[in-house]
Amino acid sequence: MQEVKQRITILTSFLAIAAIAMLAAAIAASKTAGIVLTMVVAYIVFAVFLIGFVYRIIRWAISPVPFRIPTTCGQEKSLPWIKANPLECPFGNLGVIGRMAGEIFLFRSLFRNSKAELVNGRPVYGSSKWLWFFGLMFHVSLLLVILRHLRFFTEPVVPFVGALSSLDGFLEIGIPTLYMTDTALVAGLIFLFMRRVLVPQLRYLSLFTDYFALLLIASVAVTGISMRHFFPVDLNEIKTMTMGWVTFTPVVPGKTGILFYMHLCFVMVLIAWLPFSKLMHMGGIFLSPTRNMANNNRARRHVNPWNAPVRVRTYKEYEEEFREQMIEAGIPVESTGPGEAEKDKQD
Amino acid sequence: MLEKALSGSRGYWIWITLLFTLFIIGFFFYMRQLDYGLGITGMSRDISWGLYIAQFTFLVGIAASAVMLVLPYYLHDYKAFGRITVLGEFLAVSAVIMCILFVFVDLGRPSRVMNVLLHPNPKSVLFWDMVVLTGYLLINIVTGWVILSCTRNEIPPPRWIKPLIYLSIPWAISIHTVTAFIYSGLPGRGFWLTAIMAPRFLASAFASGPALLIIVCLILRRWGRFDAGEKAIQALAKIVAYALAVSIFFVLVELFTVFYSGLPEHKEPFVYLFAGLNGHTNLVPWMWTSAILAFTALVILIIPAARMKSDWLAAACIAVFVSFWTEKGLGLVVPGFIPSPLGNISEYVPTGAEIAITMGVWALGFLILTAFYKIFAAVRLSLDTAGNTADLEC
Amino acid sequence: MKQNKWRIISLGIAIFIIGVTFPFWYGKGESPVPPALDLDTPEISLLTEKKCIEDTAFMRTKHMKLLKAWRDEAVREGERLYTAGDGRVFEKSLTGSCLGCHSNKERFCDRCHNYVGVAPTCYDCHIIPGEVKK
Amino acid sequence: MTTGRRDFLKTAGVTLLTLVFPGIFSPVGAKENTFRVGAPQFLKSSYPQPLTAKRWAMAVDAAKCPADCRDCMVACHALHNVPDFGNPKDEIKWIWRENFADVFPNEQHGYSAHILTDLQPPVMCNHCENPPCVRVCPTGATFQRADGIVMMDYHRCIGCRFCMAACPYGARSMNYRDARSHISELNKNFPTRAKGVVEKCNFCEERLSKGLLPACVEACTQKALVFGDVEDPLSEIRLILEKRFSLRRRSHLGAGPQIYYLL
Amino acid sequence: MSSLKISQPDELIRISYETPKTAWMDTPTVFRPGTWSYAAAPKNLSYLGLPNPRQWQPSDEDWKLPDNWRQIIIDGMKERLEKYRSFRLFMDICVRCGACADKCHFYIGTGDPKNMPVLRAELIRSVYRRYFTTVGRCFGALAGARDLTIDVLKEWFYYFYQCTECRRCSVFCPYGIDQAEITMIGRELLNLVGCNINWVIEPVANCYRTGNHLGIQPGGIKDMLEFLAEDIFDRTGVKVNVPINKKGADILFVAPSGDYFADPGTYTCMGYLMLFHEIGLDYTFSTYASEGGNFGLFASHDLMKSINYKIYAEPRRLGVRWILGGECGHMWRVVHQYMDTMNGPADFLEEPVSPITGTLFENARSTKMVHITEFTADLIRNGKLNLDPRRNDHIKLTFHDSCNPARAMGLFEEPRYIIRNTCNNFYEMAEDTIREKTFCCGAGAGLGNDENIEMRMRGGMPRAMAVRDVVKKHGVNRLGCICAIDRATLTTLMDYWVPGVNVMGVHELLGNALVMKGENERTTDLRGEPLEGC
Repeated sequence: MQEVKQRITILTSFLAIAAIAMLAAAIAASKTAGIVLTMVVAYIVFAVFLIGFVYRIIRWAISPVPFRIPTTCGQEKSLPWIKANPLECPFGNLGVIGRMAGEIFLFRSLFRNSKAELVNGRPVYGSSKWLWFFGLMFHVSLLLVILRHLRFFTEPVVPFVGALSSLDGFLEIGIPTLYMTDTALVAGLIFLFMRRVLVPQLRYLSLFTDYFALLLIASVAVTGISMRHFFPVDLNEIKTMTMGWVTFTPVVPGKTGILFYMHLCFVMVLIAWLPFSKLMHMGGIFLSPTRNMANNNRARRHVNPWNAPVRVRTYKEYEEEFREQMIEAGIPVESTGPGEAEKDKQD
Repeated sequence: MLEKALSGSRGYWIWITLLFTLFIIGFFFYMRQLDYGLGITGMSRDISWGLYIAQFTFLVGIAASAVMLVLPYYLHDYKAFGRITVLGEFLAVSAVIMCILFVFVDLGRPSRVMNVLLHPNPKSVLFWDMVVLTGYLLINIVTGWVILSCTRNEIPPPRWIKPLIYLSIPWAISIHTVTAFIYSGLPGRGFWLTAIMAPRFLASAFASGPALLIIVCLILRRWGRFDAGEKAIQALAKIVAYALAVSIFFVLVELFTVFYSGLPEHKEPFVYLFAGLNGHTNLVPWMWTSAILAFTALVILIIPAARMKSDWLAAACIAVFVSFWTEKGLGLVVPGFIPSPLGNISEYVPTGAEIAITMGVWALGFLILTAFYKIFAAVRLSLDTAGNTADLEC
Repeated sequence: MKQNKWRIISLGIAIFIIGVTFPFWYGKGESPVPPALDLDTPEISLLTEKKCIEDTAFMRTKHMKLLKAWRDEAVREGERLYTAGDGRVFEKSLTGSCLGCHSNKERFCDRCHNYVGVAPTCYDCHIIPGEVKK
Repeated sequence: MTTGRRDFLKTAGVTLLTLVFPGIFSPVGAKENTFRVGAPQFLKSSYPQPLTAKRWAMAVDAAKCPADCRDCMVACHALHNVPDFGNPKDEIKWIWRENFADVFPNEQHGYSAHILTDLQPPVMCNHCENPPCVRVCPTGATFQRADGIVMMDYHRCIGCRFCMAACPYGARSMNYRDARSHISELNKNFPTRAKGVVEKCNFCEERLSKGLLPACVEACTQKALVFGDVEDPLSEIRLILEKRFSLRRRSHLGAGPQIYYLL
Repeated sequence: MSSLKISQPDELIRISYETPKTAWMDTPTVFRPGTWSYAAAPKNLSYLGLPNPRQWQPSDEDWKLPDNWRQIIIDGMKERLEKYRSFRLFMDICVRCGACADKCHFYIGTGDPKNMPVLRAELIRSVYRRYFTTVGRCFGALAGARDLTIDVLKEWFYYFYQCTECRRCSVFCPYGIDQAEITMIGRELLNLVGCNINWVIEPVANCYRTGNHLGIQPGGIKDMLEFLAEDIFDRTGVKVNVPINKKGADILFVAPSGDYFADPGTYTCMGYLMLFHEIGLDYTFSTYASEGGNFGLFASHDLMKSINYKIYAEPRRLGVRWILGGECGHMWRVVHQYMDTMNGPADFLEEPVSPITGTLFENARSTKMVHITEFTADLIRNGKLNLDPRRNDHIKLTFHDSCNPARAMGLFEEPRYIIRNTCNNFYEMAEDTIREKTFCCGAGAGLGNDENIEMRMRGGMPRAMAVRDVVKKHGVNRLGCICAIDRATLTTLMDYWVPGVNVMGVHELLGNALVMKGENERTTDLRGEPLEGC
């Protein structure tokens, strides 16, 4: 039952991809649809992405952080002769910046990953950095691939893009040369996907969106790589279209082929869906209160904007109840009898 | 486990910084070499291989020597090596990485390096060298890492690791044999054209590699909070002694053949090495130093009383290492080109850039080695002493 | 405290927006003119039938692959003649055949290559006709 | 196109190990069959017939070479854009002259006639029958054509220089640095070489394909160089070799050089 | 131990990590005896003014919820989404990478996939998607959304009271998603409809009334402390003073009530008393603020604030300079991360300066509350204590980092510094089980009750096994900690998994080693066990 359900989920994500591909093919076949896609939908998608992304960030930002709750992963700053760990347990802003940089650029927390197993009735925690390695590889490659695409969006091409492309294509494999990041991107995706499909626990907790996100990015990559290496397209037409976008003079590209429309549709689905999906982790990580706060709680007071009043039991109420007993035990008391005229002022 | 390489004492970080600086300097000069071409080196039309390939050849030997720990432990159940086979495997890993890097920096068109896989020529020994070196790298990374992980978790290693370890034994022999074949299979180079090249390589490898291991073990004992055990170190010292003796014997055999037969094509490079040819004597002092060091080390190592003293042992091992580095690193590659097929004698002197790049590769190799050994020592330390591992430093 | 929070958030959002809209303001809104293929060379003007080796669409998208195939066939197989789809025969030669007509490399090849950010290595070795005169 | 398939069959048996890789490393592996759209129909009448042979070879009558003659070298180096760096370290040469004693180290004794020992025969790549350089090349950048020419594919060479170590004749040169600026006059019809590749004489295969003899042969006013198909019993070179005594350089190495020195 | 029968350790350790036959949304929650805690008694709810007091048990079919319970919860979620960025963010950004899965001691101990932090969070995340996100509203199950049903509520109850808020998952999460935060919100939501456990609510009610969880009244506190002083006299011949509710003292000392009412916490408390006497500290206990621990943390932010109030109210009344806190885990989570924000600012106190060494505790500048190990480590460092670690030679110690000081404070070196100066035989456990990677005792966050015994033993298994390893390797016989819950629950855990290992606080170790002025030759340790070599 469970197995069938999992398989259906995985299959559905493939079907969703196929549906987008089919839609793209249909669009490629129809001139009007092509015009609508490249001249209208493109802007809508970008607007959805931009506004959606900013909206999500602001939405998070509006919710206050009532308490200072950093997860401390190293020695706190306490006595001067005890070596504190400013990155794992930052006391000041600099440390927080360092810690966040570690998380964002090096996936610090994932680097800690381990694998728990029971071996001969004893739990063992093996080092397990594959997720860190492939995850980092995937994300860095994706970033570089996106940056390389600036060659289609800038004229004259931003200088660093050329340098990046030649570095990326340093190994002369094929013509045009194979980009290492393309390979790494696909390798990362394959790892992440296979891991989800093959590890029973992960398959158990994975949702349709988890598979779909990976497959969608993979589809973008595969169509892009195909256009570079197997079914070349006229880049001139493509750049004319992309430059039309960024100069607000959209033009419909000439003959570019189904593959290009697929690539375009996958990208559009990806960025339009992004603000509504878990892919927002790219923005969310900056706001994570367990990571982006300094562990200086006792040194600097954190203010809760909605600090709600609660019912409290004052000392006076307490003494009222236990006064006799306290006097008997010789514990000092504030007043000796009940019915004290003076009322305690509650704060 | 990788994270263990990221924390250490002040001395550790000074050492790491030093190596890293050397690496960066080397990298800078490599960028220059990429820009200018290999002309930045001292290599020429006549001496077309130099320092890089020489280091590669020497390091293949270091890599192969891991087998000298694995073989006694796994085939003969020699327990004293149990704690340090991983050291040998990690030494092999970093040596092979250096080998690959030396070949890489020696390429005129490094960007096309993948052509070896895209358009392989199975008749080329270099192709096979690539295959055996990559294979050896993988075998040793996997076995070293898996065994260390299991040690750390105090669980028995998985069953599949055993065959892999057994495979590593012939494989270690193969890397140095195939590397020797690069040289000994060339028709016009009398100096290299000798069937004893592969055995000579192996003998010198089994002396210089374990010598380096002994040095490392002595360093770890003094500064690394890890003791390999006197028994293991002495056993290694004996291996060095025998391998050194065999190695010297092989060289003498070679010298006899060459000089007694008097074949000019075979003789001239040796004359160049030990006496100079037509007034060209660049390598003569180096070679004699090498020879003297080798004999001195042999004497120290075969006298048990001397061998037992760690200072003497360290001196002997350094002598062995330097001697074979000179023999392989300087005296093996260059003389093959002297005289040239057209009777030229060009001498070879590495340039500053070339030396910087060479240092850079060594630095990177030692960086990797240090990281591996740091991880190893940290794992052992937490297993052996458990307490007081905290780094409470003020 | 509160102000500080919004300062950081708005800075982050600003960086994000500037980052993703980079292409919009990088070109200052000027529409670049896509490079037209300049076919105005003396050699081409002499041709009676102005037709490349294969049809334009094919040449536009696959010329690099054609050149790669030519390169391997000419060098490794010694096959130096290329028969086009319409039966015409050409020498497999970048400098001879291609640049023979397209003698204006800068205006024909480079413009497009620069426009889409492509840096072919052909001319590291193969010589551009104009260069000889320099 | 047949390149791919033939290459594959040649290497398939022994390169099982690498079989996993082509899929990854050769995205264009499927090859471009599409380019051969139609069958060859006719050659342009203007295109010359190529010269072909079963095995190309050259005979050198060194005695005919005047002491100071450099015609063949000048012609070859100019035609092939061979640079002149002006130093022996980076030197690149395809054809040059050497002392008899160095060309034939095994063919001398203290009492040879001066007429022999004073000779400075031109040397070049021997286009060996059994070339060690081809054997050792890890990428097949150096290969032997069916007609015996040992070719360099400058697009494929990785610059490992194994071939230089393997060549017993010192016929190969490495491009240690950029060559273009050291070529006095570029020949636009022949490419230069990028830095980092090895190069050597190619028997003017680019000229043979156009029906022309090698440049050195053509340039030699003394008719000291004879070029032809040694497998053709009626060819000039075959007739000369059958008539006259000839030497090959270091023939005991078994490489089978195809440059014959007439004495 | 409890009356409940649970299987033997060798049987319990046979844990299957195979996934169930049914998808997690379709897997019903079974309230198996030994794996859940009793519902809160109505009298405690009423006393605290909490909603829906009634007689019920989680194993009942009918939970007697108010008719509009669903609306209450949805509204509660909405309110909390707006009040806590952590909650909203953690609902949104999880990518289900699974890095947290095998980091949870309850998952390792049960193999129940809903104990993977990621799935525990999905329990509430799925409901969040259904009611608060567009995608969830439109695509339903495809987007991982589901309706809030009574079964979902029961599932929440079962699994949110199967999380000890130890934050270990948060250490490994690439985004720092903290299951403790989600559990806290989850429990708050359950509280809104009166679904809570007695072992949390009763201590809170006690604490509200008497100042401490155990409900000890002022006289009892005094008796107990004086009894401990007598014990100290028996062991050392030194008479120590026990100041209580003393106005004008320098320092108010607040310890967890477990330390003066239950073994082995009492020995730790003796350590405190001996230390304070020896250095001549002018301090006082308080019967009103007689509890550092705060079970409110395990129920809701409001209850936490409510019972934390006394720790600031009392020093103001007594006019002390600053506050010193004893060895307690969740007490320090509250003190360190919440107190100043909730009940501060403590501007009526002075910045804490050790009256003995003159050290200013800069890191406690605002909250004005210092951890006893910080205080003691400073004393030792400045040579103010005469210590004889040989008196602990009969002890082979390993140290358990309690979750809260470890992952919500970063307190690692201070206790170790004290240990190294008071004990010659100290052995660390495996590195994956200490410091920020430490494993929970399995009974924190209000789960340390007897009816929950199986789940406690399962959740504590990773900790216990790590102890067992050092027992085997180094002959360890004592487990040190700086948490009162640890002292109470680890004892049971050790008895079950590693018999022969006793639990102690760091200040018990100090009390043993402390050479006091005018003391008799010691022949036994604080527990009355003979010293080695005597």
